[in-house]
Amino acid sequence: MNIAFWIISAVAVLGAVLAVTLRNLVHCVLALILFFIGIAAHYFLLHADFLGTVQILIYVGAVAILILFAIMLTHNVTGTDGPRELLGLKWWSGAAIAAMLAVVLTRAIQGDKLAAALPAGDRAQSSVAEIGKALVGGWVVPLEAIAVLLTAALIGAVVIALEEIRKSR
Amino acid sequence: MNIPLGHYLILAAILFAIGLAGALTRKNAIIVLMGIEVMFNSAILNLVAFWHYKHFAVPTAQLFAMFSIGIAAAESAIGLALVIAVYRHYKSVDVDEMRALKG
Amino acid sequence: MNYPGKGLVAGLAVTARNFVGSYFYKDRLITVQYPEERVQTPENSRTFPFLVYDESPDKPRCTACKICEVECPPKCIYIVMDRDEKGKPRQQPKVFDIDISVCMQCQICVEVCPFESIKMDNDFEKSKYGRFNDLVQHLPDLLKSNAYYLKIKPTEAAEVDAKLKAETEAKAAKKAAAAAAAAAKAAAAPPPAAPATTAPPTPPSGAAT
Amino acid sequence: METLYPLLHATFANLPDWAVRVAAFLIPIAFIFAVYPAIFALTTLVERKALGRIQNRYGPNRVGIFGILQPLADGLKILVKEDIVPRVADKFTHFLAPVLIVVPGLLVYLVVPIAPGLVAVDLKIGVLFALAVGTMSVIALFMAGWASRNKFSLLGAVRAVAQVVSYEVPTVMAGVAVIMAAGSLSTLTIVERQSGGVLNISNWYVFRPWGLVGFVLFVIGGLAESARCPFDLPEAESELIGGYHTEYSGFKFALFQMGEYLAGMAMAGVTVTLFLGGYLGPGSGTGLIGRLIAMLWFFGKLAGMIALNIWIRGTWPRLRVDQLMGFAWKILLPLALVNIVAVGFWHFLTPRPVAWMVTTVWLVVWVVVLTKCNASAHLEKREYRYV
Repeated sequence: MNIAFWIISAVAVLGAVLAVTLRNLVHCVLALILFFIGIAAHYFLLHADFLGTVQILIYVGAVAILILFAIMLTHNVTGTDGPRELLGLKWWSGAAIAAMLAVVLTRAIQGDKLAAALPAGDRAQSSVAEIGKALVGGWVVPLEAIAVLLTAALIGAVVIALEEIRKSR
Repeated sequence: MNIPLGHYLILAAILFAIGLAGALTRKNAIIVLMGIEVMFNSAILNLVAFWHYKHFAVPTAQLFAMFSIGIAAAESAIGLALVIAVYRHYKSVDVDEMRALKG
Repeated sequence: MNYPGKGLVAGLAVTARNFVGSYFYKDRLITVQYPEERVQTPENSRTFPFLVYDESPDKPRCTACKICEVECPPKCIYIVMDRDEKGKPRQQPKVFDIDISVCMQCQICVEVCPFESIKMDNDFEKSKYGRFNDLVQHLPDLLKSNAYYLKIKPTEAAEVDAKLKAETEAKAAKKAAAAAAAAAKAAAAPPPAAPATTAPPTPPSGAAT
Repeated sequence: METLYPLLHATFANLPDWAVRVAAFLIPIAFIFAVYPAIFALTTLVERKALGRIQNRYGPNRVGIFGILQPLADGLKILVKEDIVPRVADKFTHFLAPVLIVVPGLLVYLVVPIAPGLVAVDLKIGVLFALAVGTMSVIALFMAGWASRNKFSLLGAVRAVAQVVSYEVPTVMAGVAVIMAAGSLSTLTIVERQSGGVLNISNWYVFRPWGLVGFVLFVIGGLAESARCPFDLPEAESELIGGYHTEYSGFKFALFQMGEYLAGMAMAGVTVTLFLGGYLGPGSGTGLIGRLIAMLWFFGKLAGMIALNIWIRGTWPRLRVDQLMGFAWKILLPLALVNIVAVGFWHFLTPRPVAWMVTTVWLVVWVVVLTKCNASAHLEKREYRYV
């Protein structure tokens, strides 16, 4: 199972790196999908099966498609390569900030006592029934809040995207 | 599984840094959004890793992750709608060109 | 009674009837198992031209007059007249090529032929593996008997036959009349032999008169 | 893996443990890779013959007896065809799309049980897994359409994506009804919940009022998601040439066909599992004979669903794009939501006849309301002057 962790991690990191560095927008989205699938595989590895499928359903099935549609509505659809954005001052500063963050976080995690103290092992077992009971039990208010939020986001997105059309007519 | 929790945390940190780098360095608004998605996902990965190693007895962390995923979906929908609206206005999705507060 | 999806269900019933019916009633099936079963091609259907001969392939009706070669719009016909050793024309083609990759089946060659020699075939199985030379039809491929013509286009061939017969009879009658006149003339003058009643020498005699 | 292992372990006790483990891991994979593509090959032939009979033709009957070798001939022909990649195409994506399109279809079979205890992986979230993996084909479709650099391809891809995303919603909702009734996401458990009753048949979920509605919804959604006939707009030949696979030739084109058929068959398999009692039927059981009969039942039902697909393809005309979207969002989605409420009634109303009556009335009323609300404008019968 250790090998699985390393392979999946490599896939996820590769997907993330490609998603933010490739010049072609559509390629970026495809790399992002690779990253999403890698994260979903990690969830399966962590025995959070339900979250893994939710990840695929929502991120791969909905968010990625949404981004693709947004690209086709904004950019030229054939997806020609964008301008070369690397190696400017902005790039160096952004990369430096990110690298520093990575270094700081890694050092902090390595020095952390909790992470070192927790034993590695396969004790976690995801139970869909438990999640379901919790969702309609004690967590019903947050669930409904999320539902309202999603509805509001849906309506809001439609309103934002439609406004200019109405004006232009 | 013999992977310690630290590995997952470091992986999530690296992914977060990659997402941050994308959000900071790229000019295209859609790629900035994608960088934010990467950061979201690495954070949720952290949550699930902690659930697996420490709080596996209760499903709370999974619920939290699910709500985060739902919020991320709403966020990306709104963000992309904004990008489309901005594109209609400026005919560009370059974040450096969106400076005017006036429409 | 009207219910949602009524038309869809009715359509399903129709196709189900077709599906089952086609196994039990042969006459429902409209397709023909081609190489084994064939449908009679309509008499007026046409594909490419062929040459008609009467008795034997050595003597086609064609006289290599080259009218069709000149008239052919896409210029797909190539004719070389046959000559004997002395270089005298033999009134029949030595080479008669039709490039059916060029031929557009317009039937103009048939219209202009004065000897009812070139006719439209309805044989459509002419595909070949080669693209260029294989599609050029030579004299042996083109020559087909009058019996074949009668078979594929009975009415048209019968009309042509009747016309040719009438022509030869008219010619024979004319010849006979001419011979009779000559005989009457010769009766007064010295009597020569009168072998001019057979058909072959008609064109030269026609040309001579 | 987890389900085959104890079975093999009990049968071949003298083999070493690792061998049994490897066998338990490899046999389901080999089975899925061998059997379902073979069914696909057979389906292409049967479909062409059945469509021929529906149109009063013979169908292919030349290669081998009754044309049985036709799929082989088709495969050979398509293998030796030239593989053309457009000059401006995005080469890597263009290559990757037909490979990816086969994957989701094959993955779904992992959770479709074919006999008691015989399922490649008994996931606790089996149904959700099948539905989630099914959505991933969208990505491959989009990649194919986008990478071809062809307007028709891109239009087909956009249509495909919009259609699959729209029909995903009512399909999942229809599945939710079954999940609620069974109380489990595991496909094996769902099938087991349908056992019993008269001849092992009468407890199938399709013989419930909500099950019937859910079955119809699921079949329609499955047709739409695999872009089968009444919903084959993404590859509408008369409008879009070939849709997203316009620029594909040779074996890549064959992979697209295979991916579509595998996805359609996978949806049929999930439909059988959820609504038609999976492998259940008279004679199915846990012994060797019982398992064989159960497999016969499963593949028989699968064949029935495929036959239904072919019958529908031979009959119904293609929808218009606006009709397609309207149908998904205005009729199927409300009906699926209403259906979930009907399952709630079914669960809580105690005497069975009462539950039957209430759910039936509830569903019939809603079907009537939805059809009345969405009825198209009534057109007068047209009189023709020259008939």
